[in-house]
Amino acid sequence: MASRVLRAIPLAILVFIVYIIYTGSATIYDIVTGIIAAALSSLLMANITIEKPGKALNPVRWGWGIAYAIYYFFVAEVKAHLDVTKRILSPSMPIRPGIVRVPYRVESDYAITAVANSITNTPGTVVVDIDPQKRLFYVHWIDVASLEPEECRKQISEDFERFASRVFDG
Amino acid sequence: MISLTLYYVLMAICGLGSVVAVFLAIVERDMLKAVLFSAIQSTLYAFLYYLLMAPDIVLTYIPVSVGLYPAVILFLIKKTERFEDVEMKKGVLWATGLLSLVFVIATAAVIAGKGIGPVPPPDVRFLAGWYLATTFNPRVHLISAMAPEGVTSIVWDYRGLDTVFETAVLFLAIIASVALMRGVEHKGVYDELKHGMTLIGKTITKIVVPLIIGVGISIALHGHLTPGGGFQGGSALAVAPLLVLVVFSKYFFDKVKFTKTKALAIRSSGLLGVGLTAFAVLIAAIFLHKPAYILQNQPRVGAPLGFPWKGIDGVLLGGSLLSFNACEAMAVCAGFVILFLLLSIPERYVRSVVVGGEEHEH
Amino acid sequence: MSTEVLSFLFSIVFMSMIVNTALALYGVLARPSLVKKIIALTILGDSANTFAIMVGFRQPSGTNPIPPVLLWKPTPSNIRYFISHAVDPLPQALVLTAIVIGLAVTLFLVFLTIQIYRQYGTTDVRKVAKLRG
Amino acid sequence: MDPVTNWVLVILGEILVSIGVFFDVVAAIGMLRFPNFFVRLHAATIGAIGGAFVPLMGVALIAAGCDFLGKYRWFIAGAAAVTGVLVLMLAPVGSHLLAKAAHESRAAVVEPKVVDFLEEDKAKEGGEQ
Repeated sequence: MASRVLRAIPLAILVFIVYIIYTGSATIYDIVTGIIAAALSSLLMANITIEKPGKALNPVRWGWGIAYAIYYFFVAEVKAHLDVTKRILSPSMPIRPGIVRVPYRVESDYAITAVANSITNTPGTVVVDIDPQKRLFYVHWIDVASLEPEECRKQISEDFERFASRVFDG
Repeated sequence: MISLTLYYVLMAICGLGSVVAVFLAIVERDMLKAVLFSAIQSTLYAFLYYLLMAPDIVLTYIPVSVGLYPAVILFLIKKTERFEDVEMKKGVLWATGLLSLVFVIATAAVIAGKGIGPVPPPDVRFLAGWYLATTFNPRVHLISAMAPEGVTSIVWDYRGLDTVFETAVLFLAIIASVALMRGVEHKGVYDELKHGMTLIGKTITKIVVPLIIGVGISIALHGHLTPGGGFQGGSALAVAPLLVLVVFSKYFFDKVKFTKTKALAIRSSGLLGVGLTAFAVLIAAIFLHKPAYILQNQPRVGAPLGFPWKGIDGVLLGGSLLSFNACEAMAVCAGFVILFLLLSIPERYVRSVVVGGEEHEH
Repeated sequence: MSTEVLSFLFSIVFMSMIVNTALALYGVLARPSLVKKIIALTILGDSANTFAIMVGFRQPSGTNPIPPVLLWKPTPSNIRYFISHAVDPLPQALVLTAIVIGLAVTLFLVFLTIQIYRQYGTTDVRKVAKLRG
Repeated sequence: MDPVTNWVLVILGEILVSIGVFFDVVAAIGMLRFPNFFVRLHAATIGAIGGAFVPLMGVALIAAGCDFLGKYRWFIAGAAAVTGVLVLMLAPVGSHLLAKAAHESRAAVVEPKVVDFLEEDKAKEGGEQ
């Protein structure tokens, strides 16, 4: 039970923030009911959602998370958006689509999800399927530059994995 | 005036769009597509309700008609047939569709031209004015519900008995559905690789479900202050278990030991809460030797007892509305969970239990 | 002029709901599939609910209507403004319960349809009638 | 806050919203021009990130820079930001599951294509069993 309460803490903070923002006011009534709602929903879901509560409260991981976000939004997304926009607007429409294998090396579920979502969220690459046993993403790529799995990994997901493993793994 | 015209233009677009969506939903032979068109119609209706200044309805209608109801129909299609056996001529279809659109616009023009159309009147009926004036008015304390949300006040205070009976109808419909599936118990072992959707979907669902629960509780507990309430919060809450059911599969509920019986217990305690709140003032009055009504919220003429409507620091509590909303949300949510759990039992298994004996006759 | 435009646009919504009701009635009465009947029935219910809400709608001259929620302190002037601008809360309260009960009834119909499919192996009412013979 | 900061926030927000408009138009053109379902998903991604996440962040900045909103200012900003983050989390899951379902049920063909390793691996596994 103690570990369940400990696990619930990071989740409860998240739910409380969303509760207050959704409610749109912060009187005593909102704060009290918000704490009740956060405690209820986080205790209910704690064992399902969170495995190691220490990770979510570690400031070093948050630092790496912010670095990940900055790299992701200002470098990866911008590059990918401009690339696909060029492909859409150019009259000849230069696309070479195909589904390639991209191996991953990150460990935890959250890291795998973060990498997969980063891949899908950058235009030009969509994760079609995931094989947890072979540790492979199947990625639909708008411009297949290589058929070698390692080469694909280098071009698509290596940078994401480097950040994600520091934020979520270990 | 331009903004007002734009407002009505949006309304008219929603209306015409819903005609197209309904037409396609009705004539479509493939039920999957029909459900999709019906969901488009629901979305347009939800937008229309928003424009018609009914935020309470939007908050129930979106989870119910855009979330729960297509999910249920999809379950139904999976368990029965997907295609409808009917022949229709393409030409007749298109002519009917176009004619309905032309009919709408032409009749609307006629109505507006004659000047007798359903122009939104500048005023509401006298009764509505009365409701609005007494929703939250400390000056007429003896006839006011003392909660700023007009719709919830009517639902639980002015027409409370009505709502209690409607809750009973809901309860009976669910009990009847449970009775149809009597004797069916199905358990399985949850396998992370085999059941449900991919790892990515599961991980994100893990994060989103607590947020949905938080928002659902917020809708339920602020029902007396802002648009929302028990029904709305309950149907929003019911989306969370549905999401778990679809993404993680039914067997996940077996793994965390959440059974139909537990849901039934939660539902019954919610209904018990509704009942207790309805009688609370009466019971207190019996002990204090004072007169009181059933479903009494605030003090009335000749009945001086009531729930507190104001807490510390001027916080509005809404009297009995708060308790009604919380209990009703619990009951509605758990009721839908029971039905989803029943719907998700594999059809092959149910068949062996329910019609096992009767099939031999054929 | 302008009121007539507004009236025309509002009438379009009104007539759309009438046509939707007619189409849904056709679906309930003439379509053979029980699944289609359930879909049509919910559309019918939703259209009726929209009618009820439209009955309670109002257009205070010059400004927009407001939802029936008193967002300010209950001073006499605020309450007067509220009464003269808010839409009718009664149809909304009725529709609210109608929606949830409609869903419960739909769920019951879904279970009945599944049961019929189990017994007769079809959801086509014409075939079901023949099988009962 | 002082008016200069407010102005900076509002102008930054408006720039982000304009970027969002541009990407929405591009995504719409892409949806029309691209040949099949899987390639269209890339255009949809532009619509979800460039066309929804970025303008929502812009709305958050504009709301944060508007003094006249009073106490609702930070709630509108927060709501827009939370909605943006939810879009960021949920849109890729939606695209991924749609793509997986379409590939598994063969509702959409991967044509034109350079290569389809998923199809090959599935065929190989089917052969082994």
